[in-house]
Amino acid sequence: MYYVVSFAILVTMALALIRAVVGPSVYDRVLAVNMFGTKTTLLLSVVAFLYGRPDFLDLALTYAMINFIGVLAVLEFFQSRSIRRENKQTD
Amino acid sequence: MALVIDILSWILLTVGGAFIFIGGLGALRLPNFYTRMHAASLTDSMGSILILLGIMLQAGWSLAAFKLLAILVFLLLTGPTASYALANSALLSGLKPEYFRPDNAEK
Amino acid sequence: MELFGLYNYWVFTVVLMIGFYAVIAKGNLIKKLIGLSIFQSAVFLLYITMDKVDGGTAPIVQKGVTDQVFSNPLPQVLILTAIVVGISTTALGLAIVVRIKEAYGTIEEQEVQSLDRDQ
Amino acid sequence: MVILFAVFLLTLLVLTAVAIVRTDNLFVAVMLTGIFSLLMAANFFILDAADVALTEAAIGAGITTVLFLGALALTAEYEKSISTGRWLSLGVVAVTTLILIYATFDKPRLGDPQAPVHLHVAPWYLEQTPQLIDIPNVVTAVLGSFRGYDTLGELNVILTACIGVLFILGGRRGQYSPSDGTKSLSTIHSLRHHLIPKIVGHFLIPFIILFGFYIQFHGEYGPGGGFQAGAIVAAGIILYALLEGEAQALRAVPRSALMGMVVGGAMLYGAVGIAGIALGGNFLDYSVLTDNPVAGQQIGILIIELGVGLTVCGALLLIFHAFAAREETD
Repeated sequence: MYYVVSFAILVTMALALIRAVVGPSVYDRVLAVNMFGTKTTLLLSVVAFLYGRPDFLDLALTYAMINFIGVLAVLEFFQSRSIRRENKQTD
Repeated sequence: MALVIDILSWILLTVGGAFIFIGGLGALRLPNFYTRMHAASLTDSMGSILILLGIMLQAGWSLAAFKLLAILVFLLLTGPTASYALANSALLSGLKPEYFRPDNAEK
Repeated sequence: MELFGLYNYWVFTVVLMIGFYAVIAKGNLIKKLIGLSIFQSAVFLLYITMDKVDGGTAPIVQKGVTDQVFSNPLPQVLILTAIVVGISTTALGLAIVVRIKEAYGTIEEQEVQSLDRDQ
Repeated sequence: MVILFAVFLLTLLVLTAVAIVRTDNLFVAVMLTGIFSLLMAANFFILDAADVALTEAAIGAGITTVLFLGALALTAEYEKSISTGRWLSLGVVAVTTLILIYATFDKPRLGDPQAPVHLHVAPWYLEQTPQLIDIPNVVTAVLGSFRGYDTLGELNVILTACIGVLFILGGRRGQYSPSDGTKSLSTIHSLRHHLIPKIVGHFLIPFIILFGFYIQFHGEYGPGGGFQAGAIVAAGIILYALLEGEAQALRAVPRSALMGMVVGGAMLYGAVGIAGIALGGNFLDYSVLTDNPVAGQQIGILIIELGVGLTVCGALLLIFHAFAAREETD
């Protein structure tokens, strides 16, 4: 039954990847990256049990953390950039 | 007892997998950003909860279950936060949600 | 899984060459650095592919389990440090790119060259 | 069966790499690089390299993305599509690919236990680690003790790269740097004025740093160690910098402290080596540190991992601040 779930997660990862590649807006891509990250976290948890090494769940936790920080960093960059652009236009 | 837990976790995992897949499909196929976001957050919340609960049942009362709980709490805290920040910055940048109107649908 | 026995190496080759293409064909310096980090990742993949043993598990001994086959720890050690060194060298490259942008106002290789020629 | 997952993920990896090279929006390229790293890390995990997967996730997906974004904010977002000799390079790449693929037919199959790489020195490491060092994680044992010289060298590379970045970006600004009053505007919409990310972030940061310490000191028993822990703690502080502003993060962990960490970590590592000589052993021979050689090895590994963690964390944060400080004055 782990295989069924892993398969669903893998397919969803592929779908998210397509969304990240085609866009169209940057926010769609950020959304896809975020989704991809959480799906990787789930996949790792499942595979850790498939391998019978539940001590590797640390990895999944790391993925979840890093993904969150990455998404916030992207958004922060994005907002400061759009503000800078607005600023240039008003100059 | 073991059989009951197996069946229960099997159900949780399968339903979780279905949620994940449907959400992924929605994130790809829905027409605009905000609707896609709705689909994606479905995979983040329902999918994660069900799958992690399913694995937790398999793990039993152990350190692994605690770690899974930590992952679950973490995902449940960060997922909506990231979604909020994302939607907020999308809205601020001028990406307006499209409302569903009957005259739109008739086209 | 005899069919996929070499698949990892093929992917390594293709990804390596994709990175290499970005390095030699793209004029943008940041794109070149991205290409370089793809190239790097491909090499990591090659090493980690070599450490896998059939029926093995990660080389972390579990309590009470004795008859385990472990994958090779040596490539893992090499790549573990290489990843961290990779990021610090990439950061150095990015710092140089930022300085080039400040000095020339562009990060396109050809524009930088033509600015150099004009001087 | 799990190998089939790996095949699927590797195929996605190739597609991602192609997409990265094809897009001319550098911002998109950087985000796809994040996906690329996650895929790579998942592959490492499936190929039984848990420590490497942890490192790639923490550094490749997290810190690399942040640094690239920092550099993008200072340079340009779009690539001008001037490809130099596109067809020539495509030809070169295609020919090289074919040659390399031809060469792979001599490689042993994936997972072949008789592959030359598994016959040389690795069995010795796997056999001797329980006797000589007695820690469960063989990777940490090889990293810290058997190949301690290597790791010392790598640590110094990181130290040198960090010094290089500080030299390049620490000085005064170049000629093409219009400095306008963006600072007053950028404080309006920035992330640090959103309540929800701020509160959730504040709640999470202590746990992230705590988890970093867990990875640091649990590295002998599970996947982890100084490299990963340094990156995770650095990521936690970068999150603080994102939520509270870079200046506030520098107030919490000042630059001088970071520099002390970077240099102190490397010195700590070297000092353990010299202590080995002073006590009558070789450089980086931890067995002489205590009466019991095995306990000495464990103490030695613990200390050098601490040194590695300090240096990596400090170096990554200094590099981050070097980029972010430029951004503030832009």
